[in-house]
Amino acid sequence: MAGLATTFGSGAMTNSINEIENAEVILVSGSNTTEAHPQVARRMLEAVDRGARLIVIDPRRTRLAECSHLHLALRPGTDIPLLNAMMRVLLDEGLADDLFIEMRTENFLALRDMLNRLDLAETAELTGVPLPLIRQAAQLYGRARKAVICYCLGVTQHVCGTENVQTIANLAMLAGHIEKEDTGVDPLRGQNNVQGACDMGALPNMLPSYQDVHNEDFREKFERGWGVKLPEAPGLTLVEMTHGGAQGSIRGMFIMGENPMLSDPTLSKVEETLRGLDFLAVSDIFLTETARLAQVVFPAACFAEKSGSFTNSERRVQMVRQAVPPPGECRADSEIIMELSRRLGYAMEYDSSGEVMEEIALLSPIYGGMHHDRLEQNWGLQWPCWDRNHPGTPFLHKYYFTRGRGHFMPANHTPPGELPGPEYPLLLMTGRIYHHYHTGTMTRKSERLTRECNQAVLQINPLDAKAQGLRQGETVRLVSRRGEITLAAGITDQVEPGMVYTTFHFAEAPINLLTNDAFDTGSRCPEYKVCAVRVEKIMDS
Amino acid sequence: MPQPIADIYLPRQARVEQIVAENSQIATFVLAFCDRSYNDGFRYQPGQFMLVSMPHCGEAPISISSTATRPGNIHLSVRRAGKLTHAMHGLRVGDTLGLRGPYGRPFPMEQLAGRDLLFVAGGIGLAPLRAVVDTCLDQRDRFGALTVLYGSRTPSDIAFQGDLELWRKQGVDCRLTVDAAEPGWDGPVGLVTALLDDLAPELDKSTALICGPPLMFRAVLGKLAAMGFGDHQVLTTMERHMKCGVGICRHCHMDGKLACVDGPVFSLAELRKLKILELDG
Amino acid sequence: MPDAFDVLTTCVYCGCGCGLYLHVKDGLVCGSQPSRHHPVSRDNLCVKGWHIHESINHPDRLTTPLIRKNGALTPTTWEEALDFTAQQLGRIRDLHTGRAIGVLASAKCTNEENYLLQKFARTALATNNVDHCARL
Amino acid sequence: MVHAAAATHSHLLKKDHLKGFLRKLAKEYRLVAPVRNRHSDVLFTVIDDLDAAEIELTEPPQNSLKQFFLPQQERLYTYTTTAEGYDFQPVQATIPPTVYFGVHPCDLSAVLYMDVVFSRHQRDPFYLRRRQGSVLIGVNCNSPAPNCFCNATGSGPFLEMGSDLQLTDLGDRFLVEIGRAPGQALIERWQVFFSPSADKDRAAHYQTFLEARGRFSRQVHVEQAIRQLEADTVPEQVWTELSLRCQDCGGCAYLCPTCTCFTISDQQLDDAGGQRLRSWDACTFAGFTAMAGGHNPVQAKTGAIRQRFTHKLRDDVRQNGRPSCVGCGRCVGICFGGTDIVRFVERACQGSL
Repeated sequence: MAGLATTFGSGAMTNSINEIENAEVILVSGSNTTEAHPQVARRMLEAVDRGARLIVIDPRRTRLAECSHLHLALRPGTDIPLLNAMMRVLLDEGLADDLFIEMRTENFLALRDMLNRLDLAETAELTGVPLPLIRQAAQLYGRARKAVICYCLGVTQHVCGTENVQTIANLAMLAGHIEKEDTGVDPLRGQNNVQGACDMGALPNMLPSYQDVHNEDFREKFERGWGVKLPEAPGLTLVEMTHGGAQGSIRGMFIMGENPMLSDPTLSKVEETLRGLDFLAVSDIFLTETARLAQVVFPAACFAEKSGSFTNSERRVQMVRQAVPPPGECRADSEIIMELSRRLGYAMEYDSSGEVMEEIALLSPIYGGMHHDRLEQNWGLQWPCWDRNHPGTPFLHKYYFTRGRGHFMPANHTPPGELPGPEYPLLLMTGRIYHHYHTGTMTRKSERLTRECNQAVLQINPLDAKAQGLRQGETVRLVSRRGEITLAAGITDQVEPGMVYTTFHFAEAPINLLTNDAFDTGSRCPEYKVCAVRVEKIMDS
Repeated sequence: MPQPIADIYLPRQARVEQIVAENSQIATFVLAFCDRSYNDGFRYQPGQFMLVSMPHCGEAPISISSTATRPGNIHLSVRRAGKLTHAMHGLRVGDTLGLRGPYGRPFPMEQLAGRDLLFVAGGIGLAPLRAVVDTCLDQRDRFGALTVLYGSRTPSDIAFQGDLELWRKQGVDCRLTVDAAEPGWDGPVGLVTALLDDLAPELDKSTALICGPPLMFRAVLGKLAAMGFGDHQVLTTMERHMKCGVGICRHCHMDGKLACVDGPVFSLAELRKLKILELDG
Repeated sequence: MPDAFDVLTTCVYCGCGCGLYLHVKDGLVCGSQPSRHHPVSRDNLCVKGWHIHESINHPDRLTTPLIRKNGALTPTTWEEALDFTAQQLGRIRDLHTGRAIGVLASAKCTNEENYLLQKFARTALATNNVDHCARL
Repeated sequence: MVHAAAATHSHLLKKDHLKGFLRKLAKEYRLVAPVRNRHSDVLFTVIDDLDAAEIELTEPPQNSLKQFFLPQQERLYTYTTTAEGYDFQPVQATIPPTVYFGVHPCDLSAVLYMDVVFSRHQRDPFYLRRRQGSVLIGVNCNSPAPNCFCNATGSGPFLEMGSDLQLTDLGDRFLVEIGRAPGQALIERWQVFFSPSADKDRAAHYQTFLEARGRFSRQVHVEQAIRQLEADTVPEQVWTELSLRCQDCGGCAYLCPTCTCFTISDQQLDDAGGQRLRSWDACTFAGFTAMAGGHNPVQAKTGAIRQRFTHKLRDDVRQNGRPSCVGCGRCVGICFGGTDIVRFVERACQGSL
């Protein structure tokens, strides 16, 4: 979420989920909302039923796209030109919010100059979306009084992910669609506590509450709090750690509740790296693909067996309450960490998760007023919550941006790291489906969810399927420069000719064997949304 | 105070006494309940089905392919389709499985008495009809002429060959066809509907009993109608996903009817009142 | 304690963060239902939330620590698993500095656990090599 | 539906004495009632500590009695697979006799419907053994909630039969009508709590009913939709629109007090055996009808949606003379795609009213 941090100062949803249903225009980009964020989609459709306009930017004809008023089916990886074109229309038609730009933003001239150099027709051509549609979308968005933009990994998982996000922010600021209730820019977070893990400083360059590791003052504060000298240099990112190779600089790893052996790009490299470690310990609730490679596996308690808090996509910190004791000898991850830390010479003594939260409140300003007794009441609190009396913040950037003024960051088109060619003629996109969550560690253990869906399906357009002589449901081989898998063909016009789509939940069809480990230099986010593949018919009986 | 209620969901243990491989995909399992006295008293009618339990696979409905006129054991002819039927194909003689039933509305044998019966089946569809054919043969005088038309994919896919042989010997007019010939096959090639061309049934005393895949089913219906069969003269048995077997869970819904209690045997006249895939395409 | 009760908690299946009740009977979670007044769930869950209980009691859950012996993961005691892990991580830290250790936190774990883990990494292991799959 | 004269054998229970009466009941029965918990949600809850429980009789509880008679997930059997064979052992569940207190008319109607479903073709032992030991104490709805439409489904706001005792709030007292023998027995056993009702109480009861009937905020033309379904004149477009919007959550069926579809599945626990579970299911799931091998006789999503509403509003009317929608409003406003039964009725009737 580096993109929003540089433009607005905070990388999180500016609105609450419930505000979305009050918007007049909703622009959704790169989000299969009905499947990945059902409750957000519920608000979008509610808004539509109240009369709001829904614009969907997605290469695929998703269910939400079918329910939309305008579907801009762009070529994958052309988000920036599409949004730039929309902004140019806003400028040309006098729909830019001059007062907002003047009062609240900076660097507008750079954006204006870039937009004015744009050839609209050429840009539209590049995106594959007809110019009149782009114009219509821009007008709808620009003229609305309350408009939200929701985006998800379809925007960020590109080599230019950061620029994509910055361009979205540019659009919102140009139209003045920020700072107000029911109006803003909303990145939808994929996993249940991604927001919290980031807030807590589970990041190589940030201490809790986004306090830069570089910054001596911040470091000093934590050194006082924790009583030790802290390392200064920012650490390695996940992909840097898991792609170091057998002889990489990382020699030992401790992995808590993650499954990089299914979720990370170019899995063969991950496997090589993990196998090459001197030591690997994994803590998880099931024996995941990653745990199978470990020297030590800790049986962890699941969410129903411990207490603490999660932070959802709308920055709402909510309680997780223990319902049952952990099975067998399972222990909560916090216990495991404390035991290890004590053995490594740094004793951490906390009697409860509430006590941990008290320390978090002490050291993390945006969680300053978050205490378990407060979270127990009502429905949690939305950060920033500066002190015990602060009511929390339903929407961000009222009166001023977190960073002061909103900063326009003009960006130009960056082609994807890998595009289809003669040998690999199809463009592969990856994503999630409704019935499964992430690497399927939990959902694939559910009788009902597996009954409804237990197979990786490759969505392919009828034309491409016909060219290969594929039947519905037939097992096909999918090949990229990095690897190959087999999976079932699902013939559908949800995808355009030349594109295929599948999900990463299934260990027997680990799509990340194929994906490209090219990643965004800003956020280190891998380019899951675009890589070049070919589909092969499997010749047997 | 409440009286005890029979545990209708409790499967009873049954033993595999014999396995007949009908083709590479279909086998007939000859079963008997381990509880001998229960086995001796067990009665059922052609067209009914059992719910079969296999370890860790849950239950699946399988139509009975034997006739109650030959008591002592139950035949279930099973094609490999899902997890449970695959597990069944791993059974060996002496192994046990779970059974409960019989369930469902059977073929109306009383109404069929005295009539010429025309059986039209494809693949595993002959299994439930086999129960009727054998019942008729065991009570030969009660029924008129018996004709069996049976379609298979290839000659090596022809199942129930032993039965067909026996039926022929007992005067049943059995005619086979295959979708694709193999060396050594000199019979007809094509849809089972083509076999109907050669027949001239006496319409006023004939009833057709059909069972087979949806495509075949629709084609046969069309043909029979053209030949002059009324909707009341056509009977079939429907296949649906089922869980309870006794009209509660509703997995087998068919536009207001339930296959498990209102069927699985239906006349075409009854089916015509329903919006179902088999008829609407 | 009644034989059956409901505990309000937060769903783990996406970033929406629904409030849901886990239904506990005889010490096992055997059902889930949404909270009506919760601002996100508003009386409904998606199919994953409605079936969240099915994976909690699953027989495949890990229930004992495992340690690799002769190439295979075998059950062990907590003491051995913790001691061995601490010893190995300590050895690498002392030999190569904390830069040779990587720690992955989790977007599925609680705030408190993530806080503790990054604190553990930065203090006990002396490394900033801590991340999670935020971008995946 | 309710007449002043109908309530002949009725009693009065002063509100001050309600807790005392419940305390007596709780000694001999497990007590279940709608309780407002500390998160402000109202759920039917097993009450352990009567003094700590805030019983809520106005806001409809979010769960229904279905959860108690047909649990979301219940273990039917354990099974073993050994050399001796493959054997099922019934789960010896002890079901305590239970008083369900504060049941709204819609939920009572739903129980009556479930009674029919679970004993029409065969008697379902798991449902009936829970049901047989139950005593239902209903409470009529003086102020229907905003989503309620039981007046359109013939299942409220007042109900005269179905419960063992039926309460009506008359301000400082409840009018208590006896529905069935177990109710009569309760009154006799603890008659000290009750006093005879007078004509004025019965008049107040009737007046309360009339007022309640006028308090519905929705007009839902259920009857008209039933006629449309029976005549097969619901435009195809309605089904298409609804199925595009349905997002497969199953929530409408799970929250519905009369959706009784279930599935049965096995869960392996170890090498030697496992358990057979029965759990709620929903006809809107594709997997509900998919057969082994993948063929699904309900191919399009429209078929599943059609089944849901047709079953509730047409098939059950054919079979039982009334729809199995009891107008409780639980599914209203909770649909991810805005396609609840009220929207369906509205769309189905568009242009026909």
